[in-house]
Amino acid sequence: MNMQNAPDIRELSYAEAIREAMDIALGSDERVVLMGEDIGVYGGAFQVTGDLIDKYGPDRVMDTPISELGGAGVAVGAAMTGLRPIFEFQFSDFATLAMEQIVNQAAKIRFMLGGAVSVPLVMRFPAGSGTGAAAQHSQSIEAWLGHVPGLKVIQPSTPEDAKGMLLAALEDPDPVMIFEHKILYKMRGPVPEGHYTIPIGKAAVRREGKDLTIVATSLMVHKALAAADDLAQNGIDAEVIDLRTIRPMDRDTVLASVRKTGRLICVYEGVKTLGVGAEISAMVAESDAFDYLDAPIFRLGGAESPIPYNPELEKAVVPQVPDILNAATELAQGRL
Amino acid sequence: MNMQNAPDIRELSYAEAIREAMDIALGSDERVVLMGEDIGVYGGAFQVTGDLIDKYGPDRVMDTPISELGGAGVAVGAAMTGLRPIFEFQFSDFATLAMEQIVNQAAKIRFMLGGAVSVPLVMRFPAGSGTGAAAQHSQSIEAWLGHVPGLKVIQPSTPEDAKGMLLAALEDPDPVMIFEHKILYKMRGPVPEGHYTIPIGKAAVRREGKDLTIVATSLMVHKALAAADDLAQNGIDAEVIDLRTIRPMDRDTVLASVRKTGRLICVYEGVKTLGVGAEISAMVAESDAFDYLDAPIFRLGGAESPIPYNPELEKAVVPQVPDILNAATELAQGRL
Amino acid sequence: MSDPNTPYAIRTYDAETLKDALRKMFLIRKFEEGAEDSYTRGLIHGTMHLSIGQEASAVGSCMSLSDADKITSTHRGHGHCVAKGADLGRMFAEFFGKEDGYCRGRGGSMHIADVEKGNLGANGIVGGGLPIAVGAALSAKRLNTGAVTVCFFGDGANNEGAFHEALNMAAVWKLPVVFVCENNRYGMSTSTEKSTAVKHIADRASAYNMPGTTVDGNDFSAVAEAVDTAVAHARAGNGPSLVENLTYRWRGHSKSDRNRYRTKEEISDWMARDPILHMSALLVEHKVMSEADVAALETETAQVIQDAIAFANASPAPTAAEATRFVYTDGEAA
Amino acid sequence: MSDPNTPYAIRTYDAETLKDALRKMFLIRKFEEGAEDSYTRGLIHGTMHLSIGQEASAVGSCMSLSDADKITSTHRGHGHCVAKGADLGRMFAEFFGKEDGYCRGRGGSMHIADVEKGNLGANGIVGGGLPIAVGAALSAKRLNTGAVTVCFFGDGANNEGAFHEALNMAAVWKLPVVFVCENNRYGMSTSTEKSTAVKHIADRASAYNMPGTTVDGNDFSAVAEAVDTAVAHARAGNGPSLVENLTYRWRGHSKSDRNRYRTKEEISDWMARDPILHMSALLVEHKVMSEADVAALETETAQVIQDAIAFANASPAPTAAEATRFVYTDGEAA
Ligand SMILES: Cc1ncc(C[n+]2csc(CCOP(=O)(O)OP(=O)(O)O)c2C)c(N)n1
Ligand SMILES: Cc1ncc(C[n+]2csc(CCOP(=O)(O)OP(=O)(O)O)c2C)c(N)n1
Ligand SMILES: [Mg+2]
Ligand SMILES: [Mg+2]
Repeated sequence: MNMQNAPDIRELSYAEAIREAMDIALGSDERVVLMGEDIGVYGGAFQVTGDLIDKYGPDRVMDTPISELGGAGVAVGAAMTGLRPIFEFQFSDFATLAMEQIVNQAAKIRFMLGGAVSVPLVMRFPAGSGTGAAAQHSQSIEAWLGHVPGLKVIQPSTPEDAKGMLLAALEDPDPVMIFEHKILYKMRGPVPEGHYTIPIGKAAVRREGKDLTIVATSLMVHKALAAADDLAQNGIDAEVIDLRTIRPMDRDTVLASVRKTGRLICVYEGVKTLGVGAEISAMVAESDAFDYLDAPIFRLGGAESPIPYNPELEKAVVPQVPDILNAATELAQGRL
Repeated sequence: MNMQNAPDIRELSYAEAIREAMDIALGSDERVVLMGEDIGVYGGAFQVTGDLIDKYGPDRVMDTPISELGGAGVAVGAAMTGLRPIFEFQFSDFATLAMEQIVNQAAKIRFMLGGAVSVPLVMRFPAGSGTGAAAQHSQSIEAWLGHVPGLKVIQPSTPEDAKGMLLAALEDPDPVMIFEHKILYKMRGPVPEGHYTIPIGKAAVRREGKDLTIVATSLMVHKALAAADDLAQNGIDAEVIDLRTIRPMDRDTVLASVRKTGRLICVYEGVKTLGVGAEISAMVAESDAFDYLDAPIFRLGGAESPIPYNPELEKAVVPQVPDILNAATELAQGRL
Repeated sequence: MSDPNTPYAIRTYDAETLKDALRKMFLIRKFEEGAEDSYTRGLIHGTMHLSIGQEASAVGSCMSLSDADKITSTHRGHGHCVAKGADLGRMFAEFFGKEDGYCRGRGGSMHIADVEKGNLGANGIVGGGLPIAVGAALSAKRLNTGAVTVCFFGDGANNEGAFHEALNMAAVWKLPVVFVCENNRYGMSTSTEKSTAVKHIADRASAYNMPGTTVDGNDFSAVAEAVDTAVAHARAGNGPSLVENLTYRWRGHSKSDRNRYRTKEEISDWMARDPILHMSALLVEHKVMSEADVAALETETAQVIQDAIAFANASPAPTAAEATRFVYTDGEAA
Repeated sequence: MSDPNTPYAIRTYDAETLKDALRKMFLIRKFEEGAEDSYTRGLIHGTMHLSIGQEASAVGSCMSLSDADKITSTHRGHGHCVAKGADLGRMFAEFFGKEDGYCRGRGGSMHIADVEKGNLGANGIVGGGLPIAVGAALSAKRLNTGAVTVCFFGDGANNEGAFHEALNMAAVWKLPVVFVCENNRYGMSTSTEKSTAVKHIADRASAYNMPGTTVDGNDFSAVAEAVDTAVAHARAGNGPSLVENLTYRWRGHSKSDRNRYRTKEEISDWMARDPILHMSALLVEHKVMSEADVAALETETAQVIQDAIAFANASPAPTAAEATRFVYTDGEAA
C-alpha cells in the first residue's frame, strides 16, 4: 500500500478502519444510528460492524428485517427528522431493491422541497467481484449512483481514506454513498488515530509520473500501482491517480495530470460501457486537456458480462495487473 | 420529421405506432401478453395501449396492481416459461422499484444458467421531461440500463422506428428495454403498414453533413435536426446521427461519421455526468477516429440536477435547440 | 355531552376546534376547485390530483396532531397539507411554480411539503412515503420527542412492497406511527377488487399484528375517532395501527381520466354522501353552528382562496439561472 | 391403509415412492456433507448455504409434482434441486465450476437450475424467486399447461416487498402456485421474533385471502400432506396457498457464521429431531422398509455421491476465452 503518512502510524484493516470511524461517530453523536441486515451480533456479512453492538446496543446498531427498500426508506425518513443513519446494504447488489428510495427520495427531496430540508444520510455498499459469489453478489453499480444529482458517491481505496471519508460523509448535510470493495476489507494500512476527515471530491495522486496517467478506482488503484512498478522497470513512468470520488469528480487533478503526461488510461472494475471510465474519458475529451493528448484515451473496464462463478472466468472479466501493464505499454509506445 | 420513406405512407403518432405494433403482436402470437398499470380500460397513462383491451380482453391486456417489482418479476417468470410479455412501466421513474428483477434476474438469468434458458421480455419505459410532472416523473435512466450486460436498450425517436423496433424486440430472444420519450407520443410521422422490423443496434444517419457530427438520442434527435437546419443557414453542414440503440451501441456508424467530420457533439437529455453521451464520447476517444478529431468532443446533456417543476426551470435543465446551435457553432469555428 | 349516542367529535372537541375543522374542509374543497379552475384556464403546468370528496379523511386524521407531529402525504395531498395547517397562498404559489411556493416552485403539486408544520411532503411515488413515515417515527422514538407520525396512503399503494416492509418494521420496532389508508376504491382506474386480494385494506393489519379499523371516511367524526385512538395508542408507546377511511374521489384520477372504469351512478351516489354537508349537518344538529354560520364560513373561506390565488399570482417566478440550486446543501445560503 | 391414524404419507404413496423420497433425503444430506467436505478441502470457491436438517421440507414439498411442474428455489437450494430430480454429478460439477455443471460453471451453488426437470433455479436474491414463480404460474394458466409452480422461500424472505406483491398478484389472478415457506427460525442471524411482526409466516395468508397452513417441517408426511393439498387446490383452478414448514438448519448460515445468535442447546434440540431419522423410523414402523433396507439405502446413496464427485472432478473447466459467452442468445450455437 502506497501511503503518504508516516510509517509509525499503526496499521488497521480497511474493515477495522471503517468500524473505527463508526465507533467514533456513535460515541460522539447520539443522532448516529447504524442500520442494516445482520450488523448486530453477527457483526455484518463482512464483519465491518463487528462487535459495535456490544458497546452501543441494539437501538444504535439496528438489525433490520430483510427489507432493503423499506430499510432505506426508514433511513431517509430518519435522516429528514434528526437522526444520522449509516445504512449498510449487505451487498451492493441488493441496493437494486432500494433504488426508488435512494434515487427518487434521498437524492431529490432537498431539491424538490426547494431547500426546506436536507437528508444527511450515509449508505455503505460492499461491492465488487473476486469472492466467488457469482453474478448477483459481485456487481459494481457505482456508475448508476454517480449519474444521480443530489448524491455524492465515493470509493475509498485505503484504510486511511475509508475512515477519513466516512467521517467526512457524516459531516456532509447531503446523502453520501460509499462503495467499499469487498476484497479491500482485509487489506491493511496505516490509519491515524482519532477523528479526522478526508475531503469528498478530491482525487489523490498515489504515484507521480510523467509518461502516462492511470486513473483508477477502488481495488483497481492497487492493481494500477502494481502495474506502475513493473512499468517503471521497463522505463515507463506512470502517474497513478486514485479517483476516490465518483460524484463530484475531481476534474482539476485528472486534467492537470493529463496535461502533463498526454496519455490516459482509465481502470475500473464496473462494466466498461457506461462505467466510471466513460465519464473520466469524456471529461478529459471535452476539456482543454484534449489538446495535450498524444494518443487515444484507453479504458480498461469490466467485460460486457455478468460476473461468472468459476474463479478463472471471474478473473477474466475484470482488469488484472497484466492487462494494465499491457495496455500501458502499448499506449506509452504509441501502439494503441 | 426526417424520414427515409416514401411520402405516401400514412402518418401515425408515435403512440399509435407502438399500439399498432402491439396489436400485430397480440394478433399473430398467442404467447404475447401486455402487462402494466392501467393499460386496460384506462388505455395507459399515455394512452399507448388505448383500446387494445376491447379487442383482446383482460387476459391478454393485463392491468397489474401497483406492484412494479412484483409485476416485473412476474413478467420475467412468464418469459422464462413460454409467454412473451410486453411490460409497461407507467413512468420510467417507477422502474427504480424494479431494478432488482430487471438487472439481477432478467439480464443475468441466461448467463447464470449457462444458456439453459432465455428471457424474451420486452419492457417499455415512458421517459423524459417536458410534461411539468417534476422530479419523480421526468427522469432519464437509460444510461443505467445501458450499463447492464444481458439487456438491450433502445430509444426510438420516430413513429416508424417505434413500431419497427418494438417488433424487432419481440423477435429478440433476450430482454429488450424500450425508452419512449413522453413528448414524442403525440409526434406524427409516416409508418409502414403491417409487420416490419428495424434492427436493434443500428444507428440512423438522419442528415448527412461534412462539418461536424451530432449524435443525439430520442427527442434530442429532433432538436438536433432543427439546429442543423439553422446551422446550414450559417454555412455549417452538420451530420445528425440518431443513435437509436444504447446497448449495443453502433460503433461503426458513429466512428465513420467522426472520421469524416472531425468534430463531435453528443446531445442527450439524461444527466450529463455518466449519461449516454459519456459513452459515445469515450467510445470515440478510444478509437482510431481519435486521430481524426479536430476539436474536443462536446457533450450537451442534462444539468446536474433533478427536473424542476416550474416550466422555465424545466426547460433550462435539458438541452434546447439554441444550446445545440451555440455549441455546434462554437465547435465548428474552433472556439471550443 | 356525555350521552354515548352523541357522536365522538361532538363529545370530544370544543366548538372552536369543530368550526376550525369544518373551515379546513371548506378550504380544501375550495383550494381544489380553485386549482381546477386555474388548470382549466391554462395557468398550471403539469398534472393535478384532486381529493374533492375526501375532505373528512384528511381533516379527521389530523385532529390530535400538533405541529411537532409529522405526516407523510401522497400525490393526492392538498387536503393533508391544509389539514396540517398550511398557508393557502404558499400552496397556490407552489402550484403556480413560484418562489413563494412551499418548494420555491421546484416541486409543484406532487411535492408540496410544509416542514415547519410537520408535513414531510407529498410524494410522486405511490407508497414512497410509507417507509419515510416509519423513519420519522424512528427518530421520534430514538430522540424521545413524543411525536407521532400519520402516514397517508391510498388503496392502490397497499399493493406496493413498500407497504409491507414499512408496516412490518413499524410493528417489529413498535414505533409511533399511524398508517391511514384513504381507500377511495380505485388506484387510478384499477378497483380494489381487481388489485387487492382482501376486501378491506385494514384486513391486512393482522399480518403485522397491529390494530386495524375500517371506518366511513366521509364521516368526520368516525375518522377522527379511529385516528385519535390510534394516535393515542402510538403516543402511549404501544406501536402502530392501521386505519382505513372508506371514501371516494369525485373527480377523475387526474386531468386525463376518461372515467371508463366506473359508472356515473357510482359517482353520483358518492356525491350524495358529501363529507362537508355531512359535517355541516352534524355541527348544526348539535348546535355548534347555525346554518347561517356555516354559510358565512363558506363565504369567508372562498375569500381566503381568492386572496391566496392573488398572493400566488403576485409571487415572483424563479429564474432559470437558479435552476440547479438546492441540489446540494454545500455553499447554499440559508 | 385407510385407518385415519395412519400417517398421510403411508396412506397415500406406494412403497417405491416412499423409498425414493427417503433416498432423496439421503442424497441431499450427503450431497451437502460432500459439498462441505470439498469446501473444507479448499476445492470450492465462493460461498455455500447448507440445508442439512431441512430435507423433509424439500422432498415432502415436491411429492405431487411432475417434471412439467415448476419450482423456484433459493440460495439454500440444493435440497429443492435434488427433490425435483436433478443429477448429482451435474450438481457437483456446478459447485466445482465445471462445464458439465447445470450452469456450465457460470452460476455456482447459488444459481443451480435444472430447467428440464422444472427447477427454474436457485436465486441469490432473497425473495427474488417469488414473483418469478408467479410468472411461471401465469404462463401455466394462459398456456393451459396444467402445471403448478411450487415457490420455495425462507422466513427471512417473507419480509421482502416481493413477497407481498407476489402473493397478492397470485391471489388476485387465482394462479396455480404454492408458496412454501421454509421457516428455519432465522434469516442469517436475525430471528423471526426480531424481524417479523407475526408469529407464523402462514398467519400472513389471510392478507391475501388464501389458505395458510403451518406444519412440522421435519415431518415428511406432514409436509407432503400440506403441500399435496395445496398443489391439488392449485391444479383444480382454485388459486394459490401458503404452506409454512417449521424446520431448522443445523449448520451456520454460511461458512462465515460464528453462531452468536443462537445457543448450542437450541441446535442440539433440533438435531435430535432429524427429519431423516424420523422418516426412516416411519417407513420401518409401517413396514415399508426394514432397518437393513435403510442402511443399504444409506450406503447406496453414499456411493452415488462419491461417483458424482468423481464425475465433477473429471469434468473440464470452462476456458477464460469463453468468459463472456451466454450473455446474449444471438449468435450463440445451440
Ligand atoms: C410507484 C408508482 N407507481 C405508479 C404511479 C402512477 N400513479 C400515480 S397515482 C396512482 C394511483 C394510486 O392509487 P391510490 O394509492 O389508491 O391513490 P389515489 O390516487 O386513489 O388517491 C398511480 C398508479 C406512481 N406515481 N408511482
Ligand atoms: C435481497 C437480499 N438481501 C439480503 C441477502 C443476503 N442474505 C442471503 S441469505 C439471507 C438470509 C435469508 O433468510 P431466509 O429467507 O430465512 O433463508 P435461510 O437462509 O434461512 O434459508 C440473507 C440476509 C440476499 N442474498 N438478498
Ligand atoms: Mg385510491
Ligand atoms: Mg430462514
